[in-house]
Amino acid sequence: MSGEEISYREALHEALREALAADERVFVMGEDVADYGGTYAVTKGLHLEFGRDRVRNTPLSESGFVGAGIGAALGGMRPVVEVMTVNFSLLALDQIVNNAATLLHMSGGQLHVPIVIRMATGAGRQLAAQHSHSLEGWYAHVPGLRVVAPATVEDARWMLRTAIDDPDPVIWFEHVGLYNTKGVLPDPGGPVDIDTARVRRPGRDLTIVTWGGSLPKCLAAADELAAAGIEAEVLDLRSLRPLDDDAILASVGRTTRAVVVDEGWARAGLAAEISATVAERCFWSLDAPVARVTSLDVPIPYPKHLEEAATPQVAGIVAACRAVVGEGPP
Amino acid sequence: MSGEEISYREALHEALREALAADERVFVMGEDVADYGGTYAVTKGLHLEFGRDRVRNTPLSESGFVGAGIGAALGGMRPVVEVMTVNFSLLALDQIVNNAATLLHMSGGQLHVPIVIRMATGAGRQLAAQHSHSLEGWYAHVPGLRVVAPATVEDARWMLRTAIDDPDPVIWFEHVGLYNTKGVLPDPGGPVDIDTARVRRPGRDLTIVTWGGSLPKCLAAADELAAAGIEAEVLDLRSLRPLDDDAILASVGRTTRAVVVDEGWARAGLAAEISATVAERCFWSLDAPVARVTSLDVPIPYPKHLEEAATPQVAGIVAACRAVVGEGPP
Amino acid sequence: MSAGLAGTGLADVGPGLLADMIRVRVMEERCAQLYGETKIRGFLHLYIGEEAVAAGVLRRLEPDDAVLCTYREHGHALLRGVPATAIMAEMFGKATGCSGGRGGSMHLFDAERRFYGGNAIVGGHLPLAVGLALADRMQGRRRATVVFFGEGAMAEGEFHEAMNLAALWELPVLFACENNLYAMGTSLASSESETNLPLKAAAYEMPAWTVDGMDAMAVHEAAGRALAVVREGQPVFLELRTYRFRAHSMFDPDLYRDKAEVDRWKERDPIDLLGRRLLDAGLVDQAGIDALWDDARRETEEAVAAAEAAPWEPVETLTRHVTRREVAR
Amino acid sequence: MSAGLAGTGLADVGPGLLADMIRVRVMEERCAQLYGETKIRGFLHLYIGEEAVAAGVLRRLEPDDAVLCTYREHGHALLRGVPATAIMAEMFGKATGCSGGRGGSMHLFDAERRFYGGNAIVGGHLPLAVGLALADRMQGRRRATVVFFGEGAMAEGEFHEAMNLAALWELPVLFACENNLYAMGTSLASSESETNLPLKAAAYEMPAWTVDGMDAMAVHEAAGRALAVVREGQPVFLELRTYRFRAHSMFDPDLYRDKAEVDRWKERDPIDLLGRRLLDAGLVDQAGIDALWDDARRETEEAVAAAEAAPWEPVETLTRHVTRREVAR
Ligand SMILES: Cc1ncc(C[n+]2csc(CCOP(=O)(O)OP(=O)(O)O)c2C)c(N)n1
Ligand SMILES: Cc1ncc(C[n+]2csc(CCOP(=O)(O)OP(=O)(O)O)c2C)c(N)n1
Ligand SMILES: [Mg+2]
Ligand SMILES: [Mg+2]
Repeated sequence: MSGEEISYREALHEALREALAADERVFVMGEDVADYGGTYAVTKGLHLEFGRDRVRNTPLSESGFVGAGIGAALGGMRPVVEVMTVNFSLLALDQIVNNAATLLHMSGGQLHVPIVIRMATGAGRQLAAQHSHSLEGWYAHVPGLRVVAPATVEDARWMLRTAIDDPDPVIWFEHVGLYNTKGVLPDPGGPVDIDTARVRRPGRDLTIVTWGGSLPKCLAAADELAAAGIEAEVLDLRSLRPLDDDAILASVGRTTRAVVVDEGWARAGLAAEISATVAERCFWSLDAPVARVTSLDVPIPYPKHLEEAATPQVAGIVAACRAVVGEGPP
Repeated sequence: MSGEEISYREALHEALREALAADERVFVMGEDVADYGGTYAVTKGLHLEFGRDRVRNTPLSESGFVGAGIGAALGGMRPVVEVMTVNFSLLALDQIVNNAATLLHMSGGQLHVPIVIRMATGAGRQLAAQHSHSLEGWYAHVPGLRVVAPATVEDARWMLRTAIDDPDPVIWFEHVGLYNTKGVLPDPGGPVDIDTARVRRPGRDLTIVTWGGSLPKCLAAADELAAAGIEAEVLDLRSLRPLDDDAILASVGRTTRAVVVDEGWARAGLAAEISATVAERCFWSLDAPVARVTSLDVPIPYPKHLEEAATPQVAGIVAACRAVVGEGPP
Repeated sequence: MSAGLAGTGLADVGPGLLADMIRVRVMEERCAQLYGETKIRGFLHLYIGEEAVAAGVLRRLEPDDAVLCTYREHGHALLRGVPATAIMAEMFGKATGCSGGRGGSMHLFDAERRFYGGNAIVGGHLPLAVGLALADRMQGRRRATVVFFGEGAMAEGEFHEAMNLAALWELPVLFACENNLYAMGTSLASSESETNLPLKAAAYEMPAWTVDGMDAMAVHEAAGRALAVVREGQPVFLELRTYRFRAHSMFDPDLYRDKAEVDRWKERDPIDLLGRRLLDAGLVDQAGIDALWDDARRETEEAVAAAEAAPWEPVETLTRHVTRREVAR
Repeated sequence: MSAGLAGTGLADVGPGLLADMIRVRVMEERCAQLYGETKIRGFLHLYIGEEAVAAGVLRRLEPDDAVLCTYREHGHALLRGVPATAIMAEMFGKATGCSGGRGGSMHLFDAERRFYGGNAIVGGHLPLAVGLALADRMQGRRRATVVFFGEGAMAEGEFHEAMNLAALWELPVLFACENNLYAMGTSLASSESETNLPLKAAAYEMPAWTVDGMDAMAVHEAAGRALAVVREGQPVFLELRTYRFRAHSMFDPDLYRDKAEVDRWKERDPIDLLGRRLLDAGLVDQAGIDALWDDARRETEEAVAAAEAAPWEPVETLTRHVTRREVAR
């Protein structure tokens, strides 16, 4: 498949297909992953190839089937559980936080939970307040979990296998705005790590730290800034827990200015963590306060103009970057 | 009751009693709030005075009875729902985040949800990983919620009525370490606001920002520091959403140094928010990086020595304050 | 609208039920079109084929009863008296919508009519219904709360908890299960180990029975009986067997059922069924039925025109309605 | 330990069951004492009075079956073969405990013996049991998974979801409900609208019946029958009627039941019941029974002594076992 352009959705599909073919312990489970093809059509057709046992439709029982996935992982399987969207994962949080994240520790290292829990996240499709959450920051808060957010077609294709092979529970975020994005895979491709951040565009004037669905917006903002003579470095976190602090600090250490772009709400979110870490650890080298570009403090509304105003957009990112670059002592 | 010393537990009890007596719409609901007296004995005996309808035992159905509380609030009642502990509130998060926090906005302002959801929070009682969470930061992340954490006997006694009268959903945290703390109520007492932070001890050398169960530890640390000639100002947030930014910035603006003490985990927690806010908005006046004293990145273990090592203690707070005060340009 | 059992024959309620269903059908067909024209966005879930359920149940309600629905609720809102103009404006996301434009098709609200949504988390509104009924009980009001939900919701823990609480506390809730046999692409048999749904209610000692949800008269009759029990302070579970003629939402390629199955169900189109029955009984003539369609089209077109012309909520007021009491900082 | 139905008469299994129950009783009594001495901390939930349940069920298991319990699991761990020393050390929080000291009384684990806790969120382990059984099914292993839970857990959504999944997917799970009539201070009747618990299982088309949980022989017999079905790949629900003689935990002032009720149940102490039966049948004599108590006391005291002497986990290794793969930074 390398050489030609494929979509993020296809890349995920391919990665799942490969994992199912390569490892008998792998199975996919979730609401409508079989006949329906998955809400975002990622698993479409896989049940025909691998059967309904390994591409398993579940009832609407988020806590039940996520817990069953954790149990199956304890039992030697490598489940990939699809929770449709992060909005519904609230129903499974007890299983994720109280079981998946604690069992290794509580058992003194005896048990471990090699599960991948995939979910779509984010706004931008006019689905209103109950269907537009971005809660990556919540998951990134919890020791015992690994949290990743592939933002590129290559990462969608090649981080998944690494996540499945990981011995710990991995929470895997797919931003709804990314499914139709396209990219060309490297040839030859192969598994990539799920631990480190990547500079997606180098720059010397400031660092934009972001992940997932906000990456394309940040790259567009960097293009606009470049046209105005400002060279923004764009850092794609990829792993949200653990954070690649070294990469963040190295970049900001060079540029001395930072903007964090996070589609979640501001207060006590992941952008707050990055802003705090940068300020605490680059204190003496920072030339301007870190700026956060986040969603406004409002449940996400339905109409397009309000949804756009409530969530980070290119213009707002550009403005924040300009302000940070322009800033100096009062 | 004023004049004599009472406990935090008694103060809560008294506040509930008064609210039940004053307003027919108020009722208390939760697991074992009646005959058992509440897990932490806060509601003990109230069912004898107000009957089992208004001091209503529920089955083990956190999502169900929190949702029922939200519905009852829509129906004109003023429910005070007890979710025993924040650990079990994970089972009710869908109701809190997707219903309580969104209904006002999604309905264009037509509906509102005047509910108080009380829960015990925190570690320190050797209850191990599933029973020792501190998730105030998660709730403080969500627009549409009010989040408060009374830390003193007076606030336990007098914030509750204000919370019950508030038209919006209030998440109310009681740290397990506070129930037996004692204090003398002001005479005459009366309702106090649930919006603002309070300086619990003034000081000029640095600001310790904290709330809830960490307040006594911070005050003890400030005592120790004072003995060493360091005057720490201790700010008790009281309200975690909205944060009283003005009070935080005013204090740090004066002291130019800050330590945040949060029993939650560090990454993307509430301490991160405060650190970020201070660094972003006091950037030019800060004389040292903000320090966070939080729990370590580990599920809370059972043995006392490990639990203590995993969570903020006076010695660690003192050390962090000393470091922040001693810090200067490299 | 009367909750009594008098005057419930075909002649009494048949014509009204037919008119109700036609109004919903026309509005829904138009919504599908408007979605194609990108006037309506987000998810859109049509009720086409299921109209008899909402029509039959809602005709039994008193004005101060409460209603809660899923995201497939446009028809319920309309029949509950929310003006078509307010519904259509909401679908467009306009400020004049019944939720001020903020909710969209999945979140129609009307506090005055006690219409509590439009709820998009499957099962999430069931506990709310319990609470509304609890508030009535505690305040000594004899009102009913009706909550509609799909059969897919029954696998959720929130269903279980809500059923138990309502039965345990003897609350006046009518649990109206719209069993259209599929939850997105998942058939009932692949979702529930026991597909005889009234048996589920038995686990809570709640009376329950099954009704032909394509027969508006049967639904109306059953809802009347159920609500009589509910008003005495006991919850009831009704399984209403129905079918959606369209895909789950506008995103659904509908790969999981075969055309023959859909066609078989379309032979029992609830509007045709009741229309034929009324014609056979001589209670309406074809001209009368045509007039109902014309009226419905007029209502819908007026609503669309009004929605088109309506203003957007300005961006400046975006952050209103986050908390009712705003804390000045 | 054999799962077959041969050799299951009083003479065959009675003495062993009695010994099992005595071992649990002695350990639990000692734990209560140690709690008073603050050697054991946190919550402590005793199984005193309920011993016949764990004894009767666990004697039916094969070595590679899986077991999951609540926080009231010390007895189950002991009877499943976890050494008393490892259990007691865990209660003390010592590094030699069966969970490395990190879990405490509510979180006894033993991966080798497939003992999956010690789970402290009510109902939270039920989905795990479903998953363990699913893994067996998918890997073609004929093993059973037994999950113990209190009757209080049945009101939780997770119970409902787990029951449905197990029945829908035909998984080899034995749902062993320890109905001790109270969830903390909440009686069954104030928790469930339908208190006939096997009716709940009927809602999932799962076979279910009720057993006298004070009669170890009856439990053993029922568990044998149930597990025969489970091993064929069908879940079964067993209601085991029992009673806890002590308060819910060491914090519970036990205000919600009267002494007469507790005394009535104590007349059916499962150890006395089986002991008398064995004496009457001449299968043991009093000296034999005394020896069982002595053996149990010796076992427990050795465990206590070992726990006292055992080392603490050093603070330096506190953050181990957070993730299995550590990311170097
Ligand atoms: C908790 C939750 N899980 C998943 C979804 C996604 N989803 C939306 S509708 C739906 C199917 C629901 O089916 P049913 O309850 O039968 O109602 P119907 O759509 O058939 O009217 C699903 C899975 C959701 N909205 N909420
Ligand atoms: C989800 C959840 N809610 C509440 C609690 C607090 N709690 C601990 S044990 C218990 C009672 C459980 O009763 P039951 O299931 O009957 O088991 P028993 O203790 O009687 O063995 C409660 C309410 C909890 N641990 N988990
Ligand atoms: Mg359906
Ligand atoms: Mg019990």
